[in-house]
Amino acid sequence: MTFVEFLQQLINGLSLGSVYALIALGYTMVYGIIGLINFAHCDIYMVGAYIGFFAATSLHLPFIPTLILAMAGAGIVGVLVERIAYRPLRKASNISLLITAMGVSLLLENGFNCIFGGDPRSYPHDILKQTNIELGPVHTDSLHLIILATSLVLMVLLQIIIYRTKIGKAMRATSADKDAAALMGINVNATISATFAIGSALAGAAGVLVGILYNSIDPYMGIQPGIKAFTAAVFGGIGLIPGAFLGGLILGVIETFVTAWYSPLAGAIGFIILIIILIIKPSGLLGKKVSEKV
Amino acid sequence: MPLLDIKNISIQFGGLSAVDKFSMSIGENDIYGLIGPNGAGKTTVFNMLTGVYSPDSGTIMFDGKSIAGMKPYDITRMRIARTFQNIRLMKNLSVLDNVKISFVSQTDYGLATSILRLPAYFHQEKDIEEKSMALLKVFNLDGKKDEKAANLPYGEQRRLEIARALATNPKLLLLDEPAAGMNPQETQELTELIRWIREKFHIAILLIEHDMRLVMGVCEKIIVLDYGKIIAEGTPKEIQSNPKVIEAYLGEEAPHA
Amino acid sequence: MMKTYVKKLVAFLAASAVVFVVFSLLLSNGVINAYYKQIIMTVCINIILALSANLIINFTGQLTLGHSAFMAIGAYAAAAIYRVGLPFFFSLIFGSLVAALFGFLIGLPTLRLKGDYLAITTMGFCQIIVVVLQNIPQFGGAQGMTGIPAETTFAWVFFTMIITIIVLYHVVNSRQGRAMISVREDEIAAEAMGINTTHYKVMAFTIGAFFAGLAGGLYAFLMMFIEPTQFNYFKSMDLVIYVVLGGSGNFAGCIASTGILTLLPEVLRFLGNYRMVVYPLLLIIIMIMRAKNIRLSRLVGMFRRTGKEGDNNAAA
Amino acid sequence: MLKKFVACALSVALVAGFAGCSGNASGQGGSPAGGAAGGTIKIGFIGPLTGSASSYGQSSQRGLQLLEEQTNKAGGINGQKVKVISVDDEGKPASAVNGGQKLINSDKVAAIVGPVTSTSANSLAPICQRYNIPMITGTGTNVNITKSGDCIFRTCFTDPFQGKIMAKFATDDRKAKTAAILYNNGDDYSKGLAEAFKSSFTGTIVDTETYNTGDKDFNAQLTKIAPHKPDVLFLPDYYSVVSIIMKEARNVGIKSTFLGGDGFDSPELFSIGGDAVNGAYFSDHYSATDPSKEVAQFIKDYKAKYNSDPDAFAALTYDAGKVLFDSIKKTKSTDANVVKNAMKAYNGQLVCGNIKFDSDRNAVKAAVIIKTQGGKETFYKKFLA
Repeated sequence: MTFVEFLQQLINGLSLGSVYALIALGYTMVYGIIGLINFAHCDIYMVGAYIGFFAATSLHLPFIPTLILAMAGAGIVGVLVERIAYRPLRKASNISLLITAMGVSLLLENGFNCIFGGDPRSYPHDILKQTNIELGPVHTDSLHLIILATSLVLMVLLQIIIYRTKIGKAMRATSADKDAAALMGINVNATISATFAIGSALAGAAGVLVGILYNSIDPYMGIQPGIKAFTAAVFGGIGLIPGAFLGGLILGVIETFVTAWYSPLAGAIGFIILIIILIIKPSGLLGKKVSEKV
Repeated sequence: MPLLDIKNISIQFGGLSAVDKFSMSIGENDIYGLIGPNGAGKTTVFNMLTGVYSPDSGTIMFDGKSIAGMKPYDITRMRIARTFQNIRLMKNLSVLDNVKISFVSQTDYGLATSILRLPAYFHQEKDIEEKSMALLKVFNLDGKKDEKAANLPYGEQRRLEIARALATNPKLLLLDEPAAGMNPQETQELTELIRWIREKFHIAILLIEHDMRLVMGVCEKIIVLDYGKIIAEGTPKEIQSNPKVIEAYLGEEAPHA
Repeated sequence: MMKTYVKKLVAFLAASAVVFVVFSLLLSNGVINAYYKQIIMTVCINIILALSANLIINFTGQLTLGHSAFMAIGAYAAAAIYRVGLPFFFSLIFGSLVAALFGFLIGLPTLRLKGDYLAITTMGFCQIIVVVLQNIPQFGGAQGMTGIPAETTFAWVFFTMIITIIVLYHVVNSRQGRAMISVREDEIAAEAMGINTTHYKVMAFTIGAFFAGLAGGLYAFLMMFIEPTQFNYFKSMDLVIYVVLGGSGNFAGCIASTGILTLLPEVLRFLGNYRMVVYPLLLIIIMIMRAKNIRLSRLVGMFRRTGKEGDNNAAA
Repeated sequence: MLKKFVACALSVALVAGFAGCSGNASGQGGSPAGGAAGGTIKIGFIGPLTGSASSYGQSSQRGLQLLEEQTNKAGGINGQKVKVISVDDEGKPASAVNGGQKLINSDKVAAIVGPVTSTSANSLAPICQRYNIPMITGTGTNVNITKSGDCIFRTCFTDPFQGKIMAKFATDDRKAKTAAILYNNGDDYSKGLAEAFKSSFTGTIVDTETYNTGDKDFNAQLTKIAPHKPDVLFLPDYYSVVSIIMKEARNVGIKSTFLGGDGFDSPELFSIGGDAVNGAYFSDHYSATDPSKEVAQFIKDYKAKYNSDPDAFAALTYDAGKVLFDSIKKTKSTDANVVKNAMKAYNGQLVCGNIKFDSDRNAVKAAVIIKTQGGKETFYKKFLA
C-alpha cells in the first residue's frame, strides 16, 4: 500500500466516518437524555430522506428548502413517536422501552414499504451538484465534504445548545435525574420532546444528505447505517456529542482500512472494536467511569 | 489472639487520604462502635473490611488469615457478615426466600444434583428450609414468610436484613448505621435485639452509628474517627467526656464546665 | 418435601402425555394439516429458545440481545457433525455442547458489563458470528447449508420441550437458581451474602446457550436448510419480546406468550402486505397496555382462570 | 405450576385450531387433486413483499399477476379461472417454509411459482418435493435448488451458467487479460456468480474484494482495485447496489469496463447510477429492444397495467408462470405428476427467449448480452455458452 493509497484510504475513511457521525449525533442525544437505545432513530432518518425526496421531486424545491422541510418533518415524526409510543412507557422497564422502539422501527419500515413500495428511488441529479475534487494524487468529492462540514457544524451547534442554553441545561438535568429535574420546575415532558425534535431533525438532515450522496432511498435504508452509527455513538462514549462525532470518524477510518486489508472481515470489524472497547472501558472513548456507590 | 486484628490500614482516593493508619482489634464476643462525623471515613473502613475496597497499606487479619483485598463473597465465606446503610433486601422475593439465599454459599449440591433432583438436593433443601424458618421464628418474622420483602414496614425490613446476615453463620457481624431513620421506640427495640443477638449467637459485632443512644447503650468500646484518623478510643463513658470528640462533633472548643 | 415434588412431577408428565396424545391424534387424522404441524413444531422450538433466554433475561436479569447466535452455532454444529456420520440424537447433543462452550467463552468477558452495555456487546457477538458463518466455505457461506434430512418429528420437538421445561424448572428452584435470582435482584447484596455473582451469571449464560443450541439443532433438521442471516440479532429480538411479554420470571407466562406470538404472524397472514404493519402495531399496543398494567399473562389468566392463585413469582 | 402449563398448552392448541379453521375457511374444502376444485385453479406465489429484498419480490409478483389477468381475460385455462394466492416470505427462509406449507396444505394450490430469492427457494424446494407440488422459480439462480427433486423447475440461468458466460464474454469479446471482482459476501446470488466467474475466467484475476448487504460506500475496495487497472470489473449484484458501485468506481478513477449478471436489468439502474453506468455489459434473459413479438407484447401489457417499465424479475416470473399455465392447459389436468412431465417436455418461445429444460430441470436457453448506452439498455449479442 503506497503512501498515496494510504492517504486516499484515510480520506475514504473520513468520508464514510462523517456519514456515521451525522447519524450518531441523533442516537447519542436521545440515549444521553433518556437512556433509550432508540432503534427507531434510523427509520426517522429514512422518513427524513423520503420527505426530502417528495419535497425535491413533487414540490421541485431546491436543496436548502428540501433539507429544512425534511428536518422539520422528521422532527415532528420524532416527537410524535415519543409522545405516542415512548411516553406511556416512561415508568416501564428499560427492556419494554427497547421492544417498543423495535416495534416503531418495524412499523415505520413496513409502513413506508406498504405505502411507497420497496423500489429504490433517487433524488433529482441537479439538486446538489457532486463535483470531484482533486487534491494532487488524492481525490474526494464535494458531497462528502458537505457531509463532514454539516456534521461538524451540527456537533458544535448541539454543544452550544446543550451547554449554553436554558433548554440545554434542562436536558442535562433530565438526563441526570428525571424526578429531581421535575422537582426543580423543569417540564420534563417538554424537554424530552425537544430532545427528540432535535435528534430527529438531525436524522432528517442525515437522511437527505446521504440520500443524495448514494442517490438511492428505500424503506429499509436505515437498518445498516443505523447499526454502524449506533456502534460509533457507543464507541465514542454514549451520551456525549463529541463522542458521537469522534466515534463516527474513527469507526469509518478503521472500517475502511480493514476493508482494504481483508474485506470479508469488514462486516464484523465494527462490532469487534466495539466489544474490545466496551470490555476495556465500558463508558466508551470519552466517557467517564461511573461506579455504583455501595 | 483477637478475632479481628487491623494494623495501620490506609487508603487514598485521588490524593485525599480517606483513612490514615487505622488500627483496631476485636475479640470473639465484643461489641465495638465506630463513630465520627460524616465523611470521617467510617464507611470506607467498613468497605475495606468487606472487600469492596482493598487498602493501599496495612494488614487485616481475621481468624488468623489475611483478608485484605479479598473479594466480598470470599470474605462472607470467611464468616464476616454485613448489613447495608440503605437496606439492600431482595424486594421482589418473599421474606423466606431472602433468608434462603444466604444458604447458597453454605450448601454444596452440584448443578447435576439440582437437575436430576438427587437425594442430596432434598436433604440440603430441607435443612435450608428448617434453618431459615428457625431464624425467622427467632426474629418473629415467620408469620410473614410469604410476604414480599418490599411490603414489610421499615423496622421489620431492618430485622430481616440482620436475620439474613446471621443466616451466613458469621463470627463477626458488621452493622452499617442500623438505626438510621428509626424513631426512638424502634431504636430501643434494636438495642435489645443487638444485645440479645450477641448472647444467643456468641458473635462479635462492629457497629457504625450516629445515634448515640444506641451506641452508648450497646457498645463496650468505642473508636472515634475524624478525617480518617483515630482521635479517641475507650469505654462509652470515657468517650462522652473526651474534649477532642466533642470538638470533632461540635466543631469548636467546648465550654469548660 | 420430596413427596409433594414427586406428585407435582407425575401430574405434569401425565398432563404433557395427554397433550401429546391429543396433538398426535389431531395430526395423524389430518385435522391439523402439515402447515399447522410445521407451526406447532416451530412453537415448541421457540418455547425451548424462549425458556433458555428467560433463564438469562428474567431470572438472572442479564439482558442479552445475542441469544440467536447460540441457536446458529447449535444448528450448524449439529448439521455438520451429522453429515460426518454421527446419529441424529448425538448430533443434537454435540450441537448443544458446542453452543454451551461458546456461551461460556462469550459469557466470561461480557458478563462484567451491565444493562445496555451487555445488550450491545451480545448484539455485537451475534452479528460477528453471522459474519463468521458467512465466511466458512464448508458451511456453504451465504448460500447456506442445503440437504439436511428432515429428522425432526413432532415427538422429538415436543419431548425435548418437556425435558427443557423440567430441567430449567429444576435449575430455577435450586440453590443455583436462587443465586441467579439474587443476581437479578441486587448484585451487591448477593456478593455480601457470599455468592460469586459472575460464576452464576456465566452458568446461566452457558445453560441458556446449551438449550438454544439444542433448539438450533432441532430447527436445522426441521427446516432442512439453514443460512447465517436467519440467526441475526432480529431473531434475538423476537426471543426478548417473547420473554418480556411472558411476564417476569414465570414459566407458564413465557410459554403462553411464545405460543401466541409465534402464531400471530401466521394468523395475520390473511392481511397480506399489511401483516408486517399490523404485527409491530400490535406489539406497541401490547407494550403500552403492559405498562398500564394490563398484563398479557393476566389477560390469558382471566381467560382461563380456574384456581385462585395470584401471579406468584420466581420461586413458584 | 402444572395447572398453568396444561392451561397454556390448551390455549396454544385452541389458537392453532382457530388459525386452522380460518385457514380452511378460505379454501373450499380439501379436494384430492391439487387446487382444481370447481371453478378455479389456485396457483401459489412466494416472494419478499417486505424486507430489504421487497422491490425484487414486488416486481416478480407484478409479473405473475399480469399473466393471471391475461389468462383469465382469455377465458382461463381449459375454462377454469386462475387464482394466484400470494404469500410474503420477507426474504426469510423460515417464512418461506411456513408460507409454502400454508399454500400447499391450507390453500391446496396446484403449484407454486417462486420463491424469488435463492435462500427461500432452497428452503422450500424439499417441502414441495415431499408434497409432490410442482415448484417453478423464475429468479432463484442457486445451483442447489433444482437438486431437491423432480418437482422443482427453474426458468432462469444458474449461477455457474451465467458466471461462465460472462467469463467467456470477457475473454472472447472484450479481449480482457486481467479482471477484478467485487461482490457481496453475504448474498448467495452475488457469491455464486462471483465464484463461477472466477473458476471459468481464463485471464488473471488481479483482485477480489467483498462487501456486505446494505453497504453503500465502496471507496475502500475500489481504491484497492484501482492501481491494478483491470481490463474488466465484474460486479455480480442487483441494480440498486451495482449502480452505486459504478458511480463510485468512476470517481475513484477506474476506467475498466463493467460486467455483470441479470441483476443489472432495471430502469432504476440509470436513475441511480447516472452517466457512470453507460458502457457496461451484462448477461440477461432477454433484451427490451429484442424485436421478438413476445418481448414487445410483454412490455406493452406491463406498461399498460403498471405504467412503468418491467425489470428482469417481472419478465422471469411471468415466464415461469407461463410454463406452468401452458403445461396445465396442454395436459388438461392439475395432477402434479402429469403437469411435471409436461413441464419437463416444455419447449416454447417466451419473453426471455426459447425455453426448454435439461435433465436437472434447469432452463436451457440462449443468453443475451446487453450493453448500456445513453441511459438505455441496448441489445448487443446473443450468446450460447
